Amino acid sequence: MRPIGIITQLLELIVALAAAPLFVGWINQCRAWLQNRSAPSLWLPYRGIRKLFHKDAVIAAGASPLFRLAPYMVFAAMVVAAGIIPSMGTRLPLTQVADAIALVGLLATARVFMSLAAMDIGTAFGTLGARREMMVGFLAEPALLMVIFVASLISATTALPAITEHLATQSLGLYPSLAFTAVAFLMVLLAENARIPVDNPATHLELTMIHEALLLEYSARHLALMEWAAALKLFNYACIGFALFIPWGVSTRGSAPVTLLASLPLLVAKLAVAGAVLALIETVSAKLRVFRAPEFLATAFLFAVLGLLVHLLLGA
Amino acid sequence: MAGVSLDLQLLNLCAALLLLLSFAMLSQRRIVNLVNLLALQGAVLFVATLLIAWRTHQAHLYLSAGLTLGLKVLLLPYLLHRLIRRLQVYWDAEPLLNISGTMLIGVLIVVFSFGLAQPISALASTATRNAIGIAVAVVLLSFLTMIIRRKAMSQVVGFLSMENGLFFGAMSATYGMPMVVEFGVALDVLVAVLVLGIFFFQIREQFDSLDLHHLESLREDAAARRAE
Amino acid sequence: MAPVPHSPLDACLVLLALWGLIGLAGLVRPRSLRYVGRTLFPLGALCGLALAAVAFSAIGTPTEHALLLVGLPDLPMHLRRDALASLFLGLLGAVSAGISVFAAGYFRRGQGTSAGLLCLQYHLFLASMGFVLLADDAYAFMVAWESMALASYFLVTTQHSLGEIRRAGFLYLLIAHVGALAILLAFGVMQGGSWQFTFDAMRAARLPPSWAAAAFLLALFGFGTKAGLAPLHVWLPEAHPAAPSPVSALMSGVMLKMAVYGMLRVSFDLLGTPQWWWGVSALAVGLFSALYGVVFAAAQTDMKRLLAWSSIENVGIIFTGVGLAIVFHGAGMPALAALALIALLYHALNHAFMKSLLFCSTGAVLHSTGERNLGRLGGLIHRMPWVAWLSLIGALSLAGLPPLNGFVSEWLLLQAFLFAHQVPHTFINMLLPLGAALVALAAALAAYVMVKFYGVIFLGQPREATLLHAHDANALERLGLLWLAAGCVALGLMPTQVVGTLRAVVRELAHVDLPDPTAPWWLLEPLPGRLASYSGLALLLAVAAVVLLTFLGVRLFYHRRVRRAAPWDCGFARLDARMQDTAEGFGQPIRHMFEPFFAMRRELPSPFDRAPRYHVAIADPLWLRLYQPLGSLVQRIADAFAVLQQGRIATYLLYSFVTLVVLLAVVL
Amino acid sequence: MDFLLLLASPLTGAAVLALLGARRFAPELNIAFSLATFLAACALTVHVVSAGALSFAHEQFFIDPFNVFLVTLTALVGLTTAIFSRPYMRIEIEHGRVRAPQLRLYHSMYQLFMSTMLVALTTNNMGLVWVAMEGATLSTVLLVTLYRTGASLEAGWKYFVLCGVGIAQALFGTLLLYFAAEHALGAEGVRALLWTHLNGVKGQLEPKVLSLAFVFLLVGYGTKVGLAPLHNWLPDAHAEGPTPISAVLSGLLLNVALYAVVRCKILVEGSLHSALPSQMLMGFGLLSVLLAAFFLWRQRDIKRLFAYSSIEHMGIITFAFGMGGAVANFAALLHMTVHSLTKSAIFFAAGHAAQKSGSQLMDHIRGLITLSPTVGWGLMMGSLAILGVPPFGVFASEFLILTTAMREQPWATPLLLAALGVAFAAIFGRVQPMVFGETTARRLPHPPALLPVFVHLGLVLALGLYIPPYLADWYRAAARLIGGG
Repeated sequence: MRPIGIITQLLELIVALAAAPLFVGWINQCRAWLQNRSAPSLWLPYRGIRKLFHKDAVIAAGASPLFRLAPYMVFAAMVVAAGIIPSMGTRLPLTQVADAIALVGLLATARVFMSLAAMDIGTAFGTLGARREMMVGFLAEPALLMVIFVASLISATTALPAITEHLATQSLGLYPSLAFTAVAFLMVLLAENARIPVDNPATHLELTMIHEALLLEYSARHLALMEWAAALKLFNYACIGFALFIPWGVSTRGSAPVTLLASLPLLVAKLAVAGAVLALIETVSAKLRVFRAPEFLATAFLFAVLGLLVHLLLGA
Repeated sequence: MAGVSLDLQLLNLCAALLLLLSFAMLSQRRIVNLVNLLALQGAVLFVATLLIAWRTHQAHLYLSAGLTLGLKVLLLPYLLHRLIRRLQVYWDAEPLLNISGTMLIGVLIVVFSFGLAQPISALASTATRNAIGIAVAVVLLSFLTMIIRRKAMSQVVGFLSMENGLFFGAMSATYGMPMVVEFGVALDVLVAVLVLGIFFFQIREQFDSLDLHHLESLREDAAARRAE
Repeated sequence: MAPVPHSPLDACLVLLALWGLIGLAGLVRPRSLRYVGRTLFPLGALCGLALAAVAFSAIGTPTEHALLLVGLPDLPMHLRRDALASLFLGLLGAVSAGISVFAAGYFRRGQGTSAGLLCLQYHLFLASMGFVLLADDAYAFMVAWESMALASYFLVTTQHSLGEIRRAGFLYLLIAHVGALAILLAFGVMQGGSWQFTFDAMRAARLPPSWAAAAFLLALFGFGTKAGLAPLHVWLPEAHPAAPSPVSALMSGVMLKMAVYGMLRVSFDLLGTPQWWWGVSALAVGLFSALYGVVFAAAQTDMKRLLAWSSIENVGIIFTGVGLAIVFHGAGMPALAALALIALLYHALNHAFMKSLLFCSTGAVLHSTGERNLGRLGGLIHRMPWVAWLSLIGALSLAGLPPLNGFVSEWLLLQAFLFAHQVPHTFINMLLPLGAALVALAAALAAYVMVKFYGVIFLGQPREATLLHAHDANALERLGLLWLAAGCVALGLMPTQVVGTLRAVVRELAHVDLPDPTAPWWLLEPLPGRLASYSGLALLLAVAAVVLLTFLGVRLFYHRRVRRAAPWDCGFARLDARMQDTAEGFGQPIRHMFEPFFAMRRELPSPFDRAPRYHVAIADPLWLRLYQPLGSLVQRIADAFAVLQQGRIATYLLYSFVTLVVLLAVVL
Repeated sequence: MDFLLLLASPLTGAAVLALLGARRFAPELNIAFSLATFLAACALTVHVVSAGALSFAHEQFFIDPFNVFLVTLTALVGLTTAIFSRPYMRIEIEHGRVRAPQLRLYHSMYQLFMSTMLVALTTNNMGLVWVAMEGATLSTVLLVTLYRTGASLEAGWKYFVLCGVGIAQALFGTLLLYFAAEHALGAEGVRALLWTHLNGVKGQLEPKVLSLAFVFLLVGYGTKVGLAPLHNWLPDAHAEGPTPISAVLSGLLLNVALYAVVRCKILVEGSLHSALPSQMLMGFGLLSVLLAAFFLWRQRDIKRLFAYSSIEHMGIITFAFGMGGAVANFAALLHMTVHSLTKSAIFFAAGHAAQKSGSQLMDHIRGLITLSPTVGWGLMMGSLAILGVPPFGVFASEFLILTTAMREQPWATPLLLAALGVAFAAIFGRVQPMVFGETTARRLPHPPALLPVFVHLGLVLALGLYIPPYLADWYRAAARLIGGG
């Protein structure tokens, strides 16, 4: 493990922790502009988290230790995930520890802990949220795996950095299979991060909420960790997307360490664009009924599988 | 029938008579007559045995002829008659198949059994080889009798006439079986009839009739389920 | 005491014999729980430990043979201990040790069968499984195999006063017997005219492909019945819940693995060179079972039934691995074949531990609450923390989440799938990734099922007042659970070592092997150069480190206090335990999505009901479409035959007459 | 000497018990005579093992490996059945189903039946075989009707008529055999029915005649074996007679009849050099197995159930003999042994079960295990054994038969598989609720004798795990004798 690796690793973690709330803020800002509302500050998420950390925690009477453990677990899972995804450099020690499949597993672990925590209090909404979250999850997870499979079939590996490098170093080869999977991935991203059309992050309306229902019982620092974890999750997904579909500009093995610095602004740019696109999608599309969500995800799954078949047919 | 000695002609006549008698049994519905026919069959058998014995000078055949006379002509019919009197069963019910149909089948059976006996008689060294087919026919005809009859008694008669057929077969094919077997068979037949006697009384006291349709309760088909 | 054995095989035999003796000892004072429960079962557990130690340590060592002077006249029972047998013996010993300890604390008074008899059946069950693994000729194998079925049948029908338990037992033994007959016929094919039923003769016999295929399919059927592959699974969700929990654990955890063992033994060892399309058949059956099992598991409302269905899923995954291995082997891709074999063996080990763990914990729950219905449980994490936290480990591993063991084997299997695209058959190339997709789907659904299982039993508010008096498991039970949970963690955290062991097995079984690892000891890299690696330990450390840092950070900077309050009721008047999701509720999305899978009967209340009542019953369509028609077919044939015998003597005479005439006509 | 005792003891027993059969000590006397027979049989066995095949009384009687173990088996089952029948018949008397004179009949006929069995087994004269078989029918027919109920009379009548007619066919077959033999042997006609001589010249016997003879013999003795479709007397006779008789009918009579068939098959195959007899046997066997399996499905009377299972197993054995060859014959002989042991044990247990719950209807027999574990376990273990669950001996033979069939006659295996599956479902589905669950049983005036049950089951278990060498040698020698395949 060479120092450059450790540097890259730490840098990525810091950037992720810092940039995740910012990304959320940016998306909200874009949304506001598109819906020509007066936009909230870009730093609002930070303030929210900071405020929450300063509050007294209120915990439901019937809560078990699991309830208090969950936020830390989820947060940790997200941070480690951020450490695995090559958003800036591919010289990441952690990526040896967990490849793409393990990454999906890690995200699943976070989801399971969230759902269990939500069921722990035993309110109607908690269990409702848990059920819906798992429902979304068990369809989104295989879809995400399929997406990753296509990429890893192309580059004959499941290690993310290797995939990224392979795709990045290609002389701009066009992969029709990746086009399919990109669509699939986008849908998964929306579903997994509780965005419209599957869920609405900005509502507490019982009948439709999924993500918020999970957090209903959390307060103060626990809620803060959960919010932060959510932001990280979105960030991670975005970075996965970059790593798979627009990997260019990442500082790869062999390239000079300096490229690492160059990759930072590039990442910011990518994020900016991605945020704008997400905001656009969320603005133009309408929230689905909860029972439509499976069909939405099934479509994503189907697209991913199609991508797979296309790859096997065309060998590209 | 030139060139054929008298006793042989007589033997063939006996064979023909046996066949005739079994047809008569097939058509006969009065049990008493049935028993008489059986006795008559036994008598013919006795004559045939004597002839063969006289022909072949085999001492043990005289013995078995005597056995036939004693058992099949005298004893069994006597026992059966007593049974009939004691149990007052004189008429058999309407047979399961009407007489003409039975006769038709009977004729077919005769043809079949002649065909069957062909290879055997081709080999047989005995003078009476041609009678083997008749023996087979008698056996199968009595089988038929047992199938179509409704009264236990007439089945028994059929059974005994089947025994006669076998005996005749043995005579005509091989001039009889070894003595020890003959005795054994005779003993068995005797015991069988005694057992039957006991049986009939038991059946009688159970159902006060010898009609076989009382004896149709042990069955597997749907009727059995309804019975329980 | 037993003489000191000088070879692993002898040691195994001695230990199996000891199990038998312990069982017999149970008949000495059958009613005394202190004697049977507190003495004999722990002894059995010790035997198990010893067996595990001996067998696992023997995996590298050369194959041994032995003869028992019993059996058929020309066929004394042959015994053989090779790597595969050792592996499964180790599994048997290790898992049964945990279960026996648990059972020692588990059995109470007042069950149908007396404790002593139970002890006898239990240990005979263990011993017979051991002999299944050691048997080296068809007769010995069949005897051990059926004894296993028989002993487990008697264990299943412990509480035989209950009608449905008798029904379950009947179904179980019937299907087991039919399966055993199929295996018997498979052996009949494999002995290939040499009238020796030793496995050596079968290895030597070169069968024509058609016969070999017949043998394989018969074996797949036979072992499939025992493994509970759909559509031969119907006995499993009946029998496993019917048995006392330790027995369910043994059946799900260990006995199903015997079927896997048999399948491997036949297809790789006895038949020698499997053909690739056999693999496809096994693959199809396995995938179908995996999906079918997990979907039905999601819809269950009885906790043991749920676990039983999930066993069907896991067996399906294992057989998927078998199929994959055969395909690779047939297509001449040794490394991938080895990978698939290792993956399935690994999953077999994992499932043995985690499923036994969960079954045992359901047993503990059952004892302290007397309740199997998920709809009447809840909130037990407060009353029985030990069981709750230990079975959390089991649930997470069964959900296939890193860094626990369930994930590792699925990871390996997915790796195998992923690099399968050089198979020289196009349409398999097309199908394999879809298989991967199905496996992924099954795994994700398994997570759903486990959240349901764990959340409904242990989390939330207790749904019944009686649950407030629930008590935690006693010391022995805790020990058993602890052992099994430790197994799950260990298998999850040191995959490299496990894979190293399994490589030896695979090398000997199918003469295929992985390239030697170049990665450090803590890093699992099955196919070097593929750049696909995973380390549960490091992952756990990383997550733990972050958790710790976060925790310390929070503690350090923001020390605000925590108060307890009533949960927020969203403005409802009162929020009671009955408002939580029941098991039906939690399974509802699955039922909704997989509607065609289920034969469902719903009773929906009308909006104006005074006492509204909602009821839904799930039936297994395979039972309705496959088994019931079969039963009625037999009934119809029987009725048709019955007409032959309607009691009239004349008819019977007619039969004889016709038979006679026909036969005469034939010979004429 | 020992041979003389073997035949004499049951005969004298019959005579003595005809006088004393109603006394209080009659059952013990019965046991004593059976014991004597058994000891004689053992002595004879030792004798044969040491001296090889023997013949007595101008070769009218002879002992070879094939029949010697059947003789021992017969004597053994005779003894155990006698032991079992002691309390059983006493209980029947207590229940008022039997009266003293009938008991006398029962005891003397029991001994007579044993003697006929032994004669049929040991005689060398095919004619005497016939006589003895007929004698067996006659001696048991009155025992079947012992209870004098309508059903029992009907059963007895069917038994009598069907077997009588069948046996008559057998006589004709014997006649043809004699005919052919005389033709071949020429002068020494007296010896022409001695099996050993026939076997000597079987090559020269006229095939046509022998094939005809075989048909008659097969239909004749096959009726007593209970081969479908000639089996119709069997379930009735087994179900309606007293249980000890059902036990000996299933355990001994069927075996002996099959023994006769096989003897004939040996001769005919020797002369025909064609597969015809084997095919006939296989056909009959398969048909019996299938029919019996599906009839089992409908049974509600416990003894009827196991009667049909006897038909099924006779079918299996016949099928095996039909396949022929060393392995199949070996398996068939083994199956004969274990079947008669197991089946008689089952009948013992079933008899007491029926007595305990006062009905033979299986719906009325429940939960035996709770009141009397021995009967319950006896019935359960017996049924499992007869269903071919290892480690019982029945499995050993079925193992060999099925594997052989898989190689030799693959077309038959699906049928066998289906039949065995159906039979398992039928029998086990009925037995399980009888053994388990809430009980309907009540106490008995006399303690049941279950020693025989467990002796038999123990033997069957032992045979499943270990066949002693000398026994195996018998089997092998007999298998070689039967040949075929």
